[in-house]
Amino acid sequence: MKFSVLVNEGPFTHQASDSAYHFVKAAIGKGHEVMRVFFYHDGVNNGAKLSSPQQDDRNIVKLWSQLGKEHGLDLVICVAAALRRGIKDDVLAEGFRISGLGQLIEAGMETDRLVVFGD
Amino acid sequence: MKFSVLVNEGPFTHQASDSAYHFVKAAIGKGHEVMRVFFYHDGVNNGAKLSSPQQDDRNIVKLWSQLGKEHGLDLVICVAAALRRGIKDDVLAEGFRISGLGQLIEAGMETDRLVVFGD
Amino acid sequence: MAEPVDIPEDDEPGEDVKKFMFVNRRAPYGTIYALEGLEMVLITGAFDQDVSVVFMDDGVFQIVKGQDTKAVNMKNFSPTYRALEGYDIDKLYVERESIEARGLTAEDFVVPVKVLSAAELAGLMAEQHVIISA
Amino acid sequence: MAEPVDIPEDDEPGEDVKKFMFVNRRAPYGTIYALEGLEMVLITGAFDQDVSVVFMDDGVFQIVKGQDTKAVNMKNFSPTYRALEGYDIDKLYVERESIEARGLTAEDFVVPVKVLSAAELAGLMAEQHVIISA
Amino acid sequence: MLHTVNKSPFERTALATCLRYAREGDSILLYEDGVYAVRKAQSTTADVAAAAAKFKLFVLGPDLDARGVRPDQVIDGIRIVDYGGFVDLAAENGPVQAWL
Amino acid sequence: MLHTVNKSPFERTALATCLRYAREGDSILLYEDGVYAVRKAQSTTADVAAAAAKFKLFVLGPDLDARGVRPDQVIDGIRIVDYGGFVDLAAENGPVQAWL
Repeated sequence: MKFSVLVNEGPFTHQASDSAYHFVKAAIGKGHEVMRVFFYHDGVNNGAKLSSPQQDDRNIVKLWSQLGKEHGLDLVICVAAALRRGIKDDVLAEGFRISGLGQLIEAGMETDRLVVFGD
Repeated sequence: MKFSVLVNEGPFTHQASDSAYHFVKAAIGKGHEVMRVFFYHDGVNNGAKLSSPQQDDRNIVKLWSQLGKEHGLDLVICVAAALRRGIKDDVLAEGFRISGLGQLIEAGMETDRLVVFGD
Repeated sequence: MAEPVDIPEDDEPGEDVKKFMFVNRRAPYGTIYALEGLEMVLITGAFDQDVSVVFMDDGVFQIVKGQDTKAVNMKNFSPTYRALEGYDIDKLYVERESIEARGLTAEDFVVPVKVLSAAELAGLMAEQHVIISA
Repeated sequence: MAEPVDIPEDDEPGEDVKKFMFVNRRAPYGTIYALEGLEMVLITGAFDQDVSVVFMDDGVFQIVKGQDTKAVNMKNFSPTYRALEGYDIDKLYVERESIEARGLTAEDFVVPVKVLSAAELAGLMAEQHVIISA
Repeated sequence: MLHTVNKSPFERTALATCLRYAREGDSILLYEDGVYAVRKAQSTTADVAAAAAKFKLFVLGPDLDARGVRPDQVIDGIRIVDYGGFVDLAAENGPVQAWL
Repeated sequence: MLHTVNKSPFERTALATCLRYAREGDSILLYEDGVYAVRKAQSTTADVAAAAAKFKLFVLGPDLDARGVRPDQVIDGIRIVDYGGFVDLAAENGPVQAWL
């Protein structure tokens, strides 16, 4: 089955990004296709490469980058939400790209299930 | 009277930063001293200079910088919370500085009222 | 943002058309979800999908008349809901239970809405392909 | 972070000592407030203030025993509450009404707590110089 | 002391907990989404009117305006203040507890 | 369809609204702070037990563990799943509505 995921909250402040990550990883593990992960609202902060959590905590930004690399995931940061929050190409973590909200609607049109994670 | 303010949420996503800004402005207007504005949790994102909201909306990051400049406000971003969220000196807006949580406790010790704004 | 597309009301949805429902449960201004949620709905207008917008719980406050944001210095986006019709997004629903608890009626809103019960909305919800919560 | 400071229990607070109360009303893990709230409390330990920490509403879940975060891959910070004593922060209060609604007792927590009613805690709260909510 | 509540009474328990902690003579300021609590003729009205009789209740005018709540819809006995009034309340009362 | 709830029933109305919308045959997954709803012997237990009798209720094990909720504290009839089970629920049921 073909999934897409919408992440509405930033890393660390809410568990949404962690839950979405574990969901996507499990979906891939079960042989499903994950067409796109779209980051909206504060979710755009998941693509900020400068994020440096404490040594003994998970680095969810890096985990997304790694998962993206391993499985060719399309990790899309919403441009309008990103501009408000100061996320631009020069602070973008590996594997993420910035694009428009149309990418979310397109994901909804082309996948069997869109699953939303947020606050 | 001597006030300090704690801001727990980032710009735009929650009204906390706007409310705190209006409170601080009103306090100064009434002749009170505002010793420090401390930004914690997602509040550290208020110091991100890359933030570019839409033209027809307020730019709360710039408003803080301006108010800080006009009145010599001490705008302090918590270093631990900032590291998690990728806010470092090179993305810091004018008038903000990065320091430790001790600055919050000190503000509590040295002011008559600490007022908290958050989610 | 897309140009308004002129599709006759009785046009049958084509094969590529999916049912999108946007569920709005949050008050405006206290958080940005309502504003950014509306931006999502507007974009959908460019894709010729079958779009429903539901207001329930505190989400019904997003569309009440008389909002004046001058003193909070925030953008009053309530007039933008009136632009939805230009994008052929005219299925706007309000939950009866939510407006009754808040002492509101269909007259209190800036756009024409259809008032449905939670049970009726649940039926519509089950028919969707995509449900997006802001 | 400061070294634990050894002040006798019966020491009277000096002139520079203010009363700080930290109010914890949020569950752990779903949001970061509990973890970053604890970091605030720990720092206060370095300033020799009169610190109270209150757990009410879902905040009481912060200190329940048996938390195991391996499967969610997050940091289990519940053992850190036990470090508070080393900073001479030993006024930990739990609201009776909150734990009763959740079927919990003082035995369920990772640290020794004093169980007080909301009315008693309200009295303490009114005596504070600074109240910080995370 | 001063209690502040910025959450809707329909969605969160912040106001309910605040009322469990407010003591005689305390002031309570409703602002941001907390202002929805002051409306007449809704399911929460009776509880809030009772609180207004017991404590000093205030509501932030700028947040009322933003949300389209007219002064005539505000429960009797709740006073409307602006940001300056918020500052006065914080200055005049003891510690401030924000029920976030 | 599948409903997901990630909020505590003590603090938010998400679960209450979800139960107003759930229909016969629907599945409901409680995760993140939503898992606090499944505990026995607390003020919310009767309502959730009634929901468990009416709908297919699931709870995410990793979130239970993180929060120190033991399997024996979970109301009878609520099934514990892992992230793979979450994926299966989304795949097997129609659209997914997240009650954020």
